Amino acid sequence: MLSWLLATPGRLYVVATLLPLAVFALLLIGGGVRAVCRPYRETHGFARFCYFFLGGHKPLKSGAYLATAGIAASAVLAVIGLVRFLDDSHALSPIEVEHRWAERTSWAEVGATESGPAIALDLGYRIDHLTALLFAMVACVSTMIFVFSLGYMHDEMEETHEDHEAHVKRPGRYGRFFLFLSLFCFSMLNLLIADNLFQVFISWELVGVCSFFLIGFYHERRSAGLAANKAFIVNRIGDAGFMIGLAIIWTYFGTFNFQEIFTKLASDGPPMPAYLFAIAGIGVFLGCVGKSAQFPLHTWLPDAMEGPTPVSALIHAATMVAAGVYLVGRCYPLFSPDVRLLIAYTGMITLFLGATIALVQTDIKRVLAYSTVSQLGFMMLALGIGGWVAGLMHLLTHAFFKALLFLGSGSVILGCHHEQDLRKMGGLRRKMPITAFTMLVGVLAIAGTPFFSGWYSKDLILSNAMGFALHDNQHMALFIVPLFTAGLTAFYMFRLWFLAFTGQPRDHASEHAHESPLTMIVPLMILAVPSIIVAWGWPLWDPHSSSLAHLLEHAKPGMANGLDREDETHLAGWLALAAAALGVTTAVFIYVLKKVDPASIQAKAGALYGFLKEKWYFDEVYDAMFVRPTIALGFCSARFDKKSTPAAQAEVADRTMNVTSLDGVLNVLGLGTLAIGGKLRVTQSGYIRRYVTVLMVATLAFVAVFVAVYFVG
Amino acid sequence: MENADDMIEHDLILMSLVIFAPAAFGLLVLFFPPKWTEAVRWCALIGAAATLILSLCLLIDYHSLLNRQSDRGLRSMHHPSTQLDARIDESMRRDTNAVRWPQIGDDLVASVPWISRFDINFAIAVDGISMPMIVLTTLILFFAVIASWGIEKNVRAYFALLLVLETGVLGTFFATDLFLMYVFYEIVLIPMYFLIGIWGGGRRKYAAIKFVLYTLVGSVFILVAIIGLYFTNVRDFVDTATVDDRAAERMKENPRLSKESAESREYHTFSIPILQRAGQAAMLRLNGQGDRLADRDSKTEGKVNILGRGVKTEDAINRMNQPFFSANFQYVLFLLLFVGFAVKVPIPPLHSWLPDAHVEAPTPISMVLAGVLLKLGGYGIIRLAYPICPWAAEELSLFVGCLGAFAIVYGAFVAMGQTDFKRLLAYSSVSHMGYVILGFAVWSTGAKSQYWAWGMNGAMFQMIAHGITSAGMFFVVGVIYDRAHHREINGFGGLMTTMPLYGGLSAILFFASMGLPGLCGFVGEVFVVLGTWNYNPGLAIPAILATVVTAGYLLWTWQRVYLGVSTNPVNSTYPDVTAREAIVLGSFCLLAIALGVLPQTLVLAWMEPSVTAQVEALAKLKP
Amino acid sequence: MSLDVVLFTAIASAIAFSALAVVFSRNIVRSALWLLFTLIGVSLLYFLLGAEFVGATQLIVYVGGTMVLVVFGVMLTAQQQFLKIRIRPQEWLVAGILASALFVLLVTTSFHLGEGKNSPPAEPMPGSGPLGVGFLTQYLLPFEIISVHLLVVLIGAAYLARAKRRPGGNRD
Amino acid sequence: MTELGLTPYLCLGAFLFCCGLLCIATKRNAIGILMGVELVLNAANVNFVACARYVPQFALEGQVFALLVIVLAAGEAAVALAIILNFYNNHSTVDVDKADELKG
Repeated sequence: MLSWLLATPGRLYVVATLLPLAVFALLLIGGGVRAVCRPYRETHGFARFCYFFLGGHKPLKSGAYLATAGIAASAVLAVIGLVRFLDDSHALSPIEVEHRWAERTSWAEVGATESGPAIALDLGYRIDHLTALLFAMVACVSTMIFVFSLGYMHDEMEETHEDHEAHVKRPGRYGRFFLFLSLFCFSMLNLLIADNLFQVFISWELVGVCSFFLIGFYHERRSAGLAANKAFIVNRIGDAGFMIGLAIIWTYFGTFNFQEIFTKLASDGPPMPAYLFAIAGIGVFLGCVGKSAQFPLHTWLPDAMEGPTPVSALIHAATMVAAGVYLVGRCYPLFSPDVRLLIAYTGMITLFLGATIALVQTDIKRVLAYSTVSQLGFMMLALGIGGWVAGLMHLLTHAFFKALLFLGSGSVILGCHHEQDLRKMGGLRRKMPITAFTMLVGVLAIAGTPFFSGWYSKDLILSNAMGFALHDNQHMALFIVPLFTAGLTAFYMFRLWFLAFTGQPRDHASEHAHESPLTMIVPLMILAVPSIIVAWGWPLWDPHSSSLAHLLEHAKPGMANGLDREDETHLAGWLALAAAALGVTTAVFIYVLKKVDPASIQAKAGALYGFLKEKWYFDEVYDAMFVRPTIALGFCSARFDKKSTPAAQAEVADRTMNVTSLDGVLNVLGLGTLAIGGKLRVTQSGYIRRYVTVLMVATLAFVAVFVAVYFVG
Repeated sequence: MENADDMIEHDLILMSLVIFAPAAFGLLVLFFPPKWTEAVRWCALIGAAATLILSLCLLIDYHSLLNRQSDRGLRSMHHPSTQLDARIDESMRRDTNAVRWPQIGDDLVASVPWISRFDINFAIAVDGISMPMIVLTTLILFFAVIASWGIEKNVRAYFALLLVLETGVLGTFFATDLFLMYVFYEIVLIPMYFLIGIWGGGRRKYAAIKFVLYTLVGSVFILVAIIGLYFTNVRDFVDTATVDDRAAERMKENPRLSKESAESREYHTFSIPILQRAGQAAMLRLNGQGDRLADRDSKTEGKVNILGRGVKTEDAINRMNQPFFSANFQYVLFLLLFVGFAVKVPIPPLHSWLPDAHVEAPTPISMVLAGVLLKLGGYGIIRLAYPICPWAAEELSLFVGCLGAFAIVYGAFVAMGQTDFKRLLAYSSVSHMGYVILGFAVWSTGAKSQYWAWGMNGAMFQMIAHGITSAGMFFVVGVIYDRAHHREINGFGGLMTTMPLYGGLSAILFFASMGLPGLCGFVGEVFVVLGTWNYNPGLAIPAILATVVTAGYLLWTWQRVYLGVSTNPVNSTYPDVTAREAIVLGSFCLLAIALGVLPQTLVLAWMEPSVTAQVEALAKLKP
Repeated sequence: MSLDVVLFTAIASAIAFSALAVVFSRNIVRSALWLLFTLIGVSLLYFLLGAEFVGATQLIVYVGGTMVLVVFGVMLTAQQQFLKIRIRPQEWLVAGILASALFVLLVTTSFHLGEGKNSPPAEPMPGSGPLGVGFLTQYLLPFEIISVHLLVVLIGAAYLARAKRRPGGNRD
Repeated sequence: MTELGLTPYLCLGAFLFCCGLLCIATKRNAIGILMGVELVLNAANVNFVACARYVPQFALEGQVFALLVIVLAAGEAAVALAIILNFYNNHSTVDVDKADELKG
C-alpha cells in the first residue's frame, strides 16, 4: 500500500481525497447495520451485539471522532502535498511536474470501431498551484469546522432530543451529521483535483446532494425541507446549463480533459462556430452561477441557513460556493471576451445586491449569507475583468475569514440558547470575550482594513477594476459600484459586530449568554490567524506584494497574462480605504454613539427598506414566474393525460362517451365498438319473412351481377 | 477436428435451461397441496434463484467467449468473430455440411428445427444486447418473488403464473427467430392479465383488460410485419449451398411438385440475422449504392459483404425488385414494428395503459412490469425495428428522436401533477424510457458514428438502470402501502423520523432515479445526452432541462412523504422495514451504487462490443 | 303449330295459373288444392319432355306422398283462426316487386341460355333402363346417401311427432 | 310458332321459382311456406329435365338430379311437417310471426 502511495507524489492527493469517502462508507454501513438490528435487538443475540456495539440507543460519539480524524489526516496530507509540490515546481521542469503530479484512468469506453479508437470518459487528477493551494485551504478549514461541530452538535447526542423549532421528540442524529459532512468533503476535494470537466460535473452534483441533506438536517422543520429542495433544484438548474456546456464541448472537442482542450484552443482556436463557443462558455458559467449563488440563481443561499451553523460555515461560506469561482478560474480560456464581460457584470450586480440586502437583515446568519453572496460577486467581477490572480486570491482569503465569522456566529447562537436575532443580542463582549475578539478579526479582515488578508485581495480586485475601467471607460460602473459596495460591506459588518457585542443585552437570552466550550473556541482562534497573515508578503504595507499572489501567478493560464491591468498608483487602494473608513464611521455613529436611531432611518426609507427587507422580492418573482407555472403545467398535463376521478365515479366516468382526456380517447374507442355491436344486433329480428326478403334481395343481386357480367358485358 | 463431446451442444442445453427452468418450477408449484403456502413460496424462490444462477453462469460463459476470441490489441473484446451475426452464420454454415463440421458447443448459438415446413426453428442465441436484459430479468424476478411473500390469495396459481411470465420474457430475449420471438412475446401477456386481474387493486379488471387489449393491438402490428417479412425471397442473403439443400429437401417431401429451375428457387425464413442482411441490402439499394453489395468472403475495401457465399452481385441486384426493397414497403414495415414495440415501451401517445396497469397491479407485479416488461419494447426496437429496416429508421430518425424527447418532457410534467405515488412512478418510467428512445434515434454516421454508439450504449444502460431503479421504487411504495394501505402522497409525512432505515434506502433509490452521479441513473442519461447533441441540439436541450423537472417532482414527493411532521398521527406508528424488505431494498441500492460507480467493468465491458458493432454495421451503410 | 307446342302452351298456362292461385288464395286449404294441380301439371310436362320415368316418380312420390303430407298438415292445424291469416299490404308490394324483378332477370338469362337449342335432339331421353344402370354405377354414392337420408328423416319425423306424455296425464 | 325451344321451359321454371319465393315471403302460415318451398323445388326440377331434354350429354344427369330432388323433397316435407306439428302442439299456433324467440 505504501509503495503505491510513494510511486508518484500526486497519489498523496488521491489518498487525501478518498479518506473522507472511506469514512462516509464506514459510517453509512455502521448506521445501516445498526438500524437493521434495532428491531431484533431483544430476540437475536448477534443482532443485540451489533446494535449495542454500534452505539445502541445513544448515537455513537466514536463515529464523529473517526470523521474528524479522517479529515485531519487529509489536511496533513494536503499540507505535505502543498510543500512537496511547491519545491517540485521550483526544481523540476513542467513536463517532469506533469508526469509526477497528474494521472488518469478510463471510466467508461464506448465506440471502439474501425473509424477510430474509443473516445472515453475518464477520471484523473492533475495538481497545479491553484489546486494545491485550494486543496490545502479546503482541508484545513474543513478540519476546523469538524472540530467546531464536535462541540456545536453536542445536543444531538441525547437519546431523545426535543427539536426547539418543530417541537417534536426525536432520537439524536449525531452520527448522520458527520456522515454527510465527510461525503461533502470527499466530493469537494475530488472537484479540486479533477483534471477533466466530466469529473468536475460528477462532484458538482454530489456536492449539491450533500448540501441538500445537510440543509435538510433538521427535517422535522418544514422550512428546512423547503430550503433543501430549493437549494437542490436551483443548483440543478445551474447544472443543466453546465451540462449543455459539456455537451457542446464533448461534441466539438471530443474530450473533456482540461489540458487537451486548452492546447487545442491555444493552437487553432475554438473548433466550432463563435456563437456555439459563447454558449458553451455561458453554459459552464451558468453552472458556476448556480453553485456560487450569483445573481439570477442566488435565492437559495440565504434559505440554506436553515442548516446547522457548521454546515453554513463549511458549505455555504468557505468551500462549495467557492467551487463556482474555482471553476471559472480553472476553465478561463473557455470564456470568450464578451462572456468574460458578462461574468464581470453578473459579479457586479450580485455584489451590489448582496450588500444592500445585508444592510437590513436582522438574523445574524442571514447577514453573513448575503455578505458571502456579495464577496462572491467581487470574485466573479475580478475574474470577469481579467484579474485572474485577484479573484482567486480573494477566494482563498475570503474562505478563511468567512468561515471564522460563521463559526463565531455559531458560537454566539449557541451561547444565546439558539437565539439568532441581532435585535435580541447586545453586550456579548463581556460575556463571550474570545468569540467577540475573533469575530472582530474577521470583521476587520472582510472590511479590508490594512495588514489583514482581506485588504490585500480586495485591494487587488479594486485596482484591477480601476485599471479595466480606465482602459475602457465605457465600463466605469465596474469600478464605481464595487468601490461603493466596499463601503457598504464595512458598514454592515461593523453593524453586526456592534449590535451583537456592544451596548447592553436587550433580551434575557443574551443576558445569560456564556462562552462556548473549548472545542468551539480553539478553532475560532486557529482560524483567526490565517485571516490575518495568509496573504502577507514582503514588504508588508504594499498590497500588491502578497506572497499568495506570487504563488497564484504560476498557475495563471497562458492567455490570461495580458488581461489584468493593475493600477500602479495605488489610487484604488486609497479610495477603497476611504470608503471602508466612511462605512465604519457611520456604523459607529449609528450603533455605538446612538446619535441617530436606526428605527427613524427605517421610517424615512419606508418603501426602500421594505424592498431590501424582502430581498428585492426575488423569491416572490421567481415563485410567480417559474415555480407556480411549472406546477400548474404539471397539473394540467396530468389532467390532459387522465381525468383523475375519485374511485367511486371512476366506474361511471369510464362508461361515459366524452373525450375528456387522452385516456378518454381509449374509453371512447371501447364504447364505440360496443355501440356498433348494439346496432348490428337489431337486424336479427326473429321474423322469418324478413329473412326471406333479405334472401330474395341477395339472390336478385347475384343474378343481376351474373347477368351483367356474362351477358351484357 | 472438434472432439466427439462437442457434438452435444452445451450452449443449447444451458440456454434452454435458463428459458424453461422457471416454467418447470412454475408447474411444480401447482402440484403442492393448497395449504402448504410457505412451501410454495420457498419452491418458487428456489426456482427464481436457480434461474438467476444459471443466467449468471451464462454471463460468465459469454464473457469468456468474448475473452477467448478478443484480440488483446486496441479493441479488446471487439473481435468481429464474436459478433452475433458472425457466430450465427458460422453455425448455419456448419448446419448445411454437418458431416464435416459438427456444431461447436460453446458459441452460444443454437438452432433446432421446430416447424420445418415454414423454416421455423427454435433458434436461440446470446449477445451483448440480449445478455444484460436476461440477467436483469432473472434478477428482478428473483426480487419480485421475495417481495411476493405477502400474497395470501391462492398462492400456488400466483407463483405459477409469475414463473411462466419469466419464461415468456426470457424466451423473447433469447430468440433469434421472429416466429419464436413472437410466440414468447405473446406468452407474456396471458399470465400478466391474470396477475393484474385477480391479485390487483380496486379497478383491476379494467386495468387488466386495458393492458392486454392495448398490447395485443401492438403485437398485431408486429405480426403483420413478420408475415410481410416471411414472404420476401431472401435467397441472395444465404449461401447458395443452403438454398440448394432446402430445395432438395422440398423435392424429397412431395415429389409431385413441379421441378423448380435453379433460377426461380425461393428461400423464405423467419431468421433475424438473414432478414437483417436483407434490410441492409434494401438500404444500400434505396441509397443508390447497390454496387457496394459484395460476397461474404470478399475482402475489397468499402464493400458491404452481406450477400450469401457464391451469390453474384448482379443477379442479387436485379432480384431486388420485390416489394420488400421498395421505399414505402420499408416505411410501412418500420412503422409497423416501431408502433408495435412503442406501445410496449411506452411512448406517450400510446402510454395510457401503463398508469392504470401500475396502479392496480400488486407491488411485485408492478416491479416486474416496470423493471422488465418495458424493456421488451426497447429490446424489440433495437433488435428488430432498426436492423431490419435501417433505411426507414434513418429517414424517420428525427421523428423518433422528437418522440423520445417529447416522452421525457411530457412524462416529467405529468408526473409532477400526480397525487397517487404509483401513478407518479408510472409516469416517471415513461419519462426515463424517453431517454432510451432518444438514445436509439441519434443516427450519426461516418467519422461521427461514435456519438451514435454513445447514444445506443446509453440507451441500453438506461434500460438496465431504469429496470433497477423503477423496480426498487415500486418496492418502496409497496412497503409503505403494506403499512398505510393507501398511496396518497399528501397522506404521508415525517416518514424519515418514524422509519429511518427505510428513509435512507429510499433516498438512494430516489436520487438514483433522479440521475445523481455516482448512481446508475446518471450514466445512461449522460451517455444519451452526450450522443444527442451531435445529432440535433434541439433534442438535447429539452432532455437536459427535463432533468430539472425530474428533480423537481421527485424532491417535491420526497419532501411531502419523508420530511416534515406527518399530519395524521398514525404515520408515526409504522414499524421500520423488516429484514426481508431490507434485503430487497438493500440489494437494489447496492446495485444502483455499483452500476453508478463502475459501469465499465460491470456492464459496458461485455455489452458495448455488440451494441457498437450493430451501430457500426448500420452507420457504414450511409455514404 | 306442331302438336307439342300446343300441348306445352296448355300445360304451361295451367301450371302458371295454379301456381299463381297457390300464392294468392287466402285460404290455406284452397292453396293446397292448387298446389296439387301444379304438381300434376309438372308431371304432365315431364311426360311431354319424354322423361316418363321422372314424370311417373313425380306423380307417385310427389303428388302421392308429399301432397298427402301437406294436406295432413293442413287438416291437423286448420283451426278456424289460422285459415285466413292476413298480412299487411306493403309486404305484398315489396315481395311482389322483388319477385317480378327476379322473374325478369331469370327470363333474360333463360333467353341467353336457350339460344342455340331450339330443336330437340334426335335420340330419345334415356328410359328407366339406363337410369337404373346409372344409379347403380356412376351415381351409386348419391343413391346410397339418399337412402341413408330417408332413413334419418324417418327416424327424426317419428321422434318429433310422437305424442308427448305431459307429466300428470295427457290432455285428451 | 317455330320449333319448341328450351327457353319456354326455362321461363316456366323461372315463373314457378318466383311464385314459390313470393309464396314463402307472403304466407304467415307455416304450411303455406312449406308449399312455397315445394314450388321452388319443382321449378328446379323443370329446369333440370328441360335441360336434360335439350342437351344430349346432360340427359342422364338431368333425370338423376330430378329424381334425387323429388325424393329429397319428400324427406324434407316430412321433417318440416314434424317440426310444424311440434311447434303447433307447444304453442298452439302455426303463425310464423309468433315464433320469434330466436331474435337477437
